[in-house]
Amino acid sequence: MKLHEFQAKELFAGAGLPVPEGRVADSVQRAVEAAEALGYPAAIKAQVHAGGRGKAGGIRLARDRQEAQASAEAIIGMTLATAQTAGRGHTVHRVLVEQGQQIKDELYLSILPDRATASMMIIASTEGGMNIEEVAATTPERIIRVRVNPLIGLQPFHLRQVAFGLGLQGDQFKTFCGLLQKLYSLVVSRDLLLAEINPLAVTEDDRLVLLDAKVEVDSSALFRHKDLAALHDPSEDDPLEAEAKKYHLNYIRLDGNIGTMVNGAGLAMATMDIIKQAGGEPANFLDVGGGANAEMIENGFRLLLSDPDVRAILINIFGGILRCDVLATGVVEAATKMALKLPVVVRMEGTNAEEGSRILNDSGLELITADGLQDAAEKIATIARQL
Amino acid sequence: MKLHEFQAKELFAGAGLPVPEGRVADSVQRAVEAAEALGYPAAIKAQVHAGGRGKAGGIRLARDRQEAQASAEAIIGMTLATAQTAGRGHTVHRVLVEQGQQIKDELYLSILPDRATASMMIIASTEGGMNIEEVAATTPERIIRVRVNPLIGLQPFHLRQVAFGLGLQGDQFKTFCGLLQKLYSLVVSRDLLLAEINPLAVTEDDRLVLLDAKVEVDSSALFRHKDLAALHDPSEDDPLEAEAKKYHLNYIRLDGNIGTMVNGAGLAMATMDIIKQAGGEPANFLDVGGGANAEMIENGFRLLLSDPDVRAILINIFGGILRCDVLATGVVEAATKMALKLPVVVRMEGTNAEEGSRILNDSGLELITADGLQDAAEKIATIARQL
Amino acid sequence: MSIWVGNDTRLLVQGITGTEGRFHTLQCVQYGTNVVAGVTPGKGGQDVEGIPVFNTVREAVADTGANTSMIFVPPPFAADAILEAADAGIDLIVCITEGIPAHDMLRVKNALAGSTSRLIGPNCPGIISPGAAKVGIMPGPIHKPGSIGVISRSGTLTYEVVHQLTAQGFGQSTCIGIGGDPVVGSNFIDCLTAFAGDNETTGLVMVGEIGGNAEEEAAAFIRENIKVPVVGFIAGLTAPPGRRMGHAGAIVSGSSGTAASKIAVMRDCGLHVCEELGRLGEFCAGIFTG
Amino acid sequence: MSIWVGNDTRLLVQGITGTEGRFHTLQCVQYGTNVVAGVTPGKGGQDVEGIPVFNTVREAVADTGANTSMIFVPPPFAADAILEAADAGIDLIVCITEGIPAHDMLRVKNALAGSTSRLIGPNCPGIISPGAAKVGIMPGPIHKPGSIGVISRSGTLTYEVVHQLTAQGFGQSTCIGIGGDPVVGSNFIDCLTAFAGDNETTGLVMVGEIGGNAEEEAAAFIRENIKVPVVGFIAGLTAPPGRRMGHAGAIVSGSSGTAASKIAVMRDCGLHVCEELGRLGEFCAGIFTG
Repeated sequence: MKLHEFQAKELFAGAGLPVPEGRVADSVQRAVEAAEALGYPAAIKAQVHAGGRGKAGGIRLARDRQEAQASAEAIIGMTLATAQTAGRGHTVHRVLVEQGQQIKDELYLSILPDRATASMMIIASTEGGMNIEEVAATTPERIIRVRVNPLIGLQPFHLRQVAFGLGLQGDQFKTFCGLLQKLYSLVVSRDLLLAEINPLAVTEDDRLVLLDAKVEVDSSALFRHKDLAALHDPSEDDPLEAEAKKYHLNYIRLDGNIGTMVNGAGLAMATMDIIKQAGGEPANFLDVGGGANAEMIENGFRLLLSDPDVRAILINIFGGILRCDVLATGVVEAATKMALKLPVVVRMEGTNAEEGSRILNDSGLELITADGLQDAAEKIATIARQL
Repeated sequence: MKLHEFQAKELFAGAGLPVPEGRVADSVQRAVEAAEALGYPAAIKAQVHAGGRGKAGGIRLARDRQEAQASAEAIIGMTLATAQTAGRGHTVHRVLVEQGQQIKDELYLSILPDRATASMMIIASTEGGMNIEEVAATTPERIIRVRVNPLIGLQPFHLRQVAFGLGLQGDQFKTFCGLLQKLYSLVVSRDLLLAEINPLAVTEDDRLVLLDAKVEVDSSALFRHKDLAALHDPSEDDPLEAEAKKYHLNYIRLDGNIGTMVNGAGLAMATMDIIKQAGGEPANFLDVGGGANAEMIENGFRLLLSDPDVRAILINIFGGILRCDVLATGVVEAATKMALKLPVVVRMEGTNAEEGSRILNDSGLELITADGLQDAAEKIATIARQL
Repeated sequence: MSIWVGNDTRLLVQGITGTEGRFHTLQCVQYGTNVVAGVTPGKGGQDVEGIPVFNTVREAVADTGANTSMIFVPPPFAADAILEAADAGIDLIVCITEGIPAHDMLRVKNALAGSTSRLIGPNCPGIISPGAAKVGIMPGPIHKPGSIGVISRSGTLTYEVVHQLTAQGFGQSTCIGIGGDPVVGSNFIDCLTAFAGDNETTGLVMVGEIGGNAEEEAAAFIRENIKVPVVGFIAGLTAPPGRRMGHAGAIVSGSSGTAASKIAVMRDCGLHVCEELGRLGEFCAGIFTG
Repeated sequence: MSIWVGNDTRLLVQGITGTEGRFHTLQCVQYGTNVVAGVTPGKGGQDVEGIPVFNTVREAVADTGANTSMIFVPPPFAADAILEAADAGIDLIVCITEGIPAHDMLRVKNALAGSTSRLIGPNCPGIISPGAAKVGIMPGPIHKPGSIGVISRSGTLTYEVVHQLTAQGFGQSTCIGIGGDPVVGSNFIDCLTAFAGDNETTGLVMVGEIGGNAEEEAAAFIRENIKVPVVGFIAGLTAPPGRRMGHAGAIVSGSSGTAASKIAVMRDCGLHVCEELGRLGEFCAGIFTG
C-alpha cells in the first residue's frame, strides 16, 4: 500500500526525522493560506501516488501569494499522468504546501527488504533528485548498496559504509548516521516495503532535510499497524479493483473485451496468454483464488459484468479440493440471478468435472462448455471475433 | 557484578514486572517504620550478596511490631555465612522490608546467556523456592530449559514452551508470557549475566509476584549502563581485591603464605599449582596482565605487602612484548621504594631475560633469581618451609 | 522414487483444529499420508479423528517422531509456527499460509539458514510424491506415480500441468509447488539439486511465471547440473508491466522479469520451452519419449 | 606446513592507529608477516609506517586483497569490528581485544555461524606459524618452525609451553591461543580438526584450564579423530571453587570444570597429561621422540 508524500512525512517526523515544515490543503484557498503561513518561497506539491510529478507539472515553487494562487489552481483538480503511472491519470485532490529550502546538494537514500537475497538493502547515492534507475544505468559507481542481515540488524559499520560512501564528514557524517539509523528502525518496525528519500537535501546551512518521501507499506502486515491501515486512500484505486479487493479477489483491468475468471494466479495468467495466442484480447486478470467457493464465483461474475468493455466471458476452473459440481452450481446460480446475456465459455477440470459439465448443460443457460484449455481458448476467441 | 535484591527489584519494577511493595532500611528503627507503613505480615530480608540467606537466618517474617523489631535487630549487623558464601561472612548493613504475600505456589524462573551454546537460556521449574541445582539433580524432569538464538530473539513459541511446561492456564498463562517477555528484554537490554526469580510466587488471589530476585550484571558492559555501574556496593568486596581492581589487576586472596605475582591468568594459575606441588602454599592469585608494565608491578608489590599473611614472594614473569630488563627495573625500583624485607624469588623468561637477571643481581637487593619455573617453585617452597 | 516426502514421512499439522487445517489433514490421511500428530496451542490432549493434538511442536515430535510439518496457521502467527517447527528439529516444513508479512519471511529465511530444516512455501500448494505421501492441498487423484518431477511457483497451474502429464501417461516422482511469494524457503535450484540426486526421476517440468529472476538462475543451474530433459513453461506472456498479478512475486519491473526474457534464457540453457499451455502434455510426450 | 596463517596471509589490522594496534602491527611486520592494510574509521588515506589506512574493511579488502584481520579495537566497538570483517569476506579474524560484553559475543558468534569467516579469540594472544606469519601479540623469538601444533586458552602460559618446546628442540607448525573468554570464535575442536588435516603436524600440545567443559569435549574428539600424539596440560589444580581466576571462563562451579576431572577425562581419551608445568618440555620430548 502506497502512502501519500504528506503521510510518509508525518510518519518520518514522528520517528524524529527532519522533514520541511508543511501543511496539506484540499482547496486553492487553503493552499494559499498555508503558503502565507509558512512564508515564501513555498513548494506546492500534488499528492497522488505517482513518481515523476515534477516533470509532469505536479510540483511548483511559489515566491509570493500570486504564484501560490496560480500554482494551487493549476495543480488541484489536474489529472496527472507521469512516466511512472503507466498511462493511467491520477486526479489531484490535495496538495502539500511546504517551506522552500535553500539547497546546496541532493543525495539519494532508500531502504527496502531485498527479497531476492532475503536481506535489508540500503541504497544511497550522491546523485539525488534523479531517477535512481537512470543513475544505476549510467553511473553505477555512484550507487552505494549495503545489505543488512535482518537478524543481525543495522550495525555501526553499515552506517559508516554508507556515510563514507557519500563522502560525508564531521557533524554531517554523524547527523546522517543518526538519520539512517532512525529510518532503518522505522522500515523494520512499521513493515515498510520501501522508504525512499529522493532527494535527501543538504541545505545551504548544512542541515539534512528529507525533501521528498515515498513509502510503501506491506499490505500483509497491516493487521499489526491499524494506524497505517487508516491511511489508505481509496480515491487512488481503480473502483473495480477496489471492489474486487473487498471480496478477496485479485482483479486487474486490461484493454481487451474477453472477461476471464480463473482460480489461481498462475493459471489466470496462463489463461490470459492462451486467449491472446488464440487471437483474442483479455479484458482483465481475475483470480478467484485457489480455494474459490460458489460465493466468490458469484462476486467474480458481478465484477466482470460491471465492466462495459466485457463482451464475452471465459471461465477456467481447475477443481481441486473444491469440486467442479459445486462450482458449476455456483456458476449456474449466479448466471441465473444476474440474467446473464453475454456468451460464456466454461472450462472445468479436476475433481467431479463430468458431473460439473452435466450441471452446466442441464441448466438451460447458454453456456458453452469446452473440452480442455486449448479448446476453450479457441472457442472464446472465435466468439470474440464475431462480436 | 552482583546486585542486591532490592536493587534487582527496582530494576524489575522499572521494567513493569510485579514485585512486592517494599522499602530498604539501614537501621532497626527505619526497618520497624517500614514494616509499620507496609503492614503485617512483613518480610525482613538481609541485603548481602549471598544465596541461601533464608536457611542462615537472614530472612525473617514479622507478624507485628515486636517481631519486626526483634527481626531487624537480629539481622542488621549480623555476619551472614551461608552455604553459598564459600566460608566468607558478609556483614549485613541493610534490610529490605516487604509486604508479606499469601502464597499458593512457588515457581522458579531464570534467564542467562548460556555461553557454551552461545544462546540465551530460559530455565523454569514448578519446584520454586528450592535450590535449582538440587532440583536438577533429584528431579531433572521438573526442569524446563528453553534455548533462544540471540539473533532470532524470543518468539511466542518459546513463551508457550515455558508456560505449557509449567502447566499454566488461562489468564495466568497470558500473564506469565507477558512477564517472561519483559524479563527477557531486560536481560538483553541491560546486559545481565543472570536474572533469577526464585521463587516466582503464585499468590492465593492468583497473581504472579517476583518474590526473590538475583541479578548479575556483565561488568564488561557497564560502559553502556552508567546507572547500573552506580549500583556497585564496595562494602561487599574484599578490600584487597577492590584495591587490585582499581589498578586493573586480578587478585584473589587464598590461605597460604607465599605471595605470587605473575603476568597472565593461565600462567598465574599454573604458578599456584607448581608452588603447591613443590610443597608450598600460595597466599594469593595475582595476575598483573599479559601486557604488564613497571607501574603495575609496583602496584602488585604493594598489594602483596599489604597482606600480613604473605611471608615470601614468588615473581614469575614471561616477558613477551614487554621486555624483562624493563620489568626487572620495575621490580628493583618498587622493592627499593617499599624497603622490601621479605624473601623474594624472581623467575624471568623471554625477551631480554639475561639482561633482566643482571639488573636484579646488580641491584644490591636480596632477590633470589631462579633458573626456570621448576627451580623457582622449589626455591620458594624451601624458603617457606624455613619460615 | 521421490524426494523429500515419501513412505518415511511422519506428518504433523500445525493449525490442525482450524477449518482448513482439519479438512486438508483428512484429505492427506485419505491419500495415504502417515499423519501422526497435530499442534494447536491450548488444545493439547484433544484429537482430530484420532490424530493426537499437542500444545507444542516439541511435545508432538517427542511423542510421535514427526519429521515433517504442514502449516495452516493464519498469517500473523505463521512465522512463529515455522520457527517453532525448525526449533523442534522438523526436517521438512511445508507452509501453506498465504499473506505472511515480507519482513517476517526475511527473518524466517535467515533463521532457517542456520538450522537443519528445509522450508517449502509459504503461499504454496505443498508437495506430493504420488502413491506415497501428499503434504499439501493439491487434489490427489490427478496425480499418478511415475518418474517425472514437477516444480512450480503456482498452484492450480501446477494441477493443470500434472493433469496433462497424467493424461499422457506420464506419472510423477514428486511435484512441488514452491510458492508465489518473492521470499520462499526452497527455490527452483534447491528442488533441482534434490531431483538431480534421485536416479528414478527421468524428466523434469519447471513451471515459472513473470517477476524476479528465479527462472533465469534455475536455467543456468540446469545447464550445468541436470542430465535429464527439462521442459519449461512461463505464465504471464501478456501480463502488463508494473502490475502485481495475484502472487506477490509476479510483477514485471521495467524490462526485467518478463516472460519473453525468461523464455529466451531458458532456451539458451537447453531447456525445452513450451509456450502453449493447452498443448503442454503433448509437448512433454514429445520430449520425454523422444 | 601450518594451518590458517602462513605465507598466503595478507594481514589487515583493525584499530591500527591506536597505541597497541600500531605497536603490534610493527612487531608483526618485523616478524615477516605480510601486513597489507589498516582500518581506522575517519583516518582513511593516512598510513602507518607505509601501511595504507582505510575507512572501512570493504575498501581495504577491495584495494589490498587482505584475507586476514587482526583486531585491536576497544571493547565497546569490537563486536562491530568483527562483524565488519566478516561482512567484507575476511577469511580469518583474530580478535585480541579483552573485555567484550557477553551478549555482544553471543550475537557475534551466531552471526559468524552463517558466514564464511573464522574467528579466533577474542581475549587471545593470536596465532603464529613460526617462520611464516605472526598474527598476534606473542613474542616471536621464542618460536621455532617445526611440526608440533600448540592450542591454548591462555596467553603467557602458552609462551611458557612454546619456550620449553623450543628449548627441547621441538619447533612448532602453528600455535593458537583460542582465548580465555567463555564464548570464543574457534574452540579446541575447530583447531584440532584443522591440525588433523595438516600432514606435517606430527604432535600436538593442548593447554587447558579450569572452567567449562571444552577440554573434555576436545579429549573425546581427539580419541576419535586425532592420530598424532597429544600432550595435555591443565592449569588451576589448586584454584578455589566459585572464584573467577582472571579469565572470564576460568571458574570451577561446584564439582564441574575442575582440573582433576578434566585431567581424568583427558587420560581416559588417550592424551598424555603432564601435571608439572616445570617439566613440560622434557615430558613432551619423551612423548614426541618416543
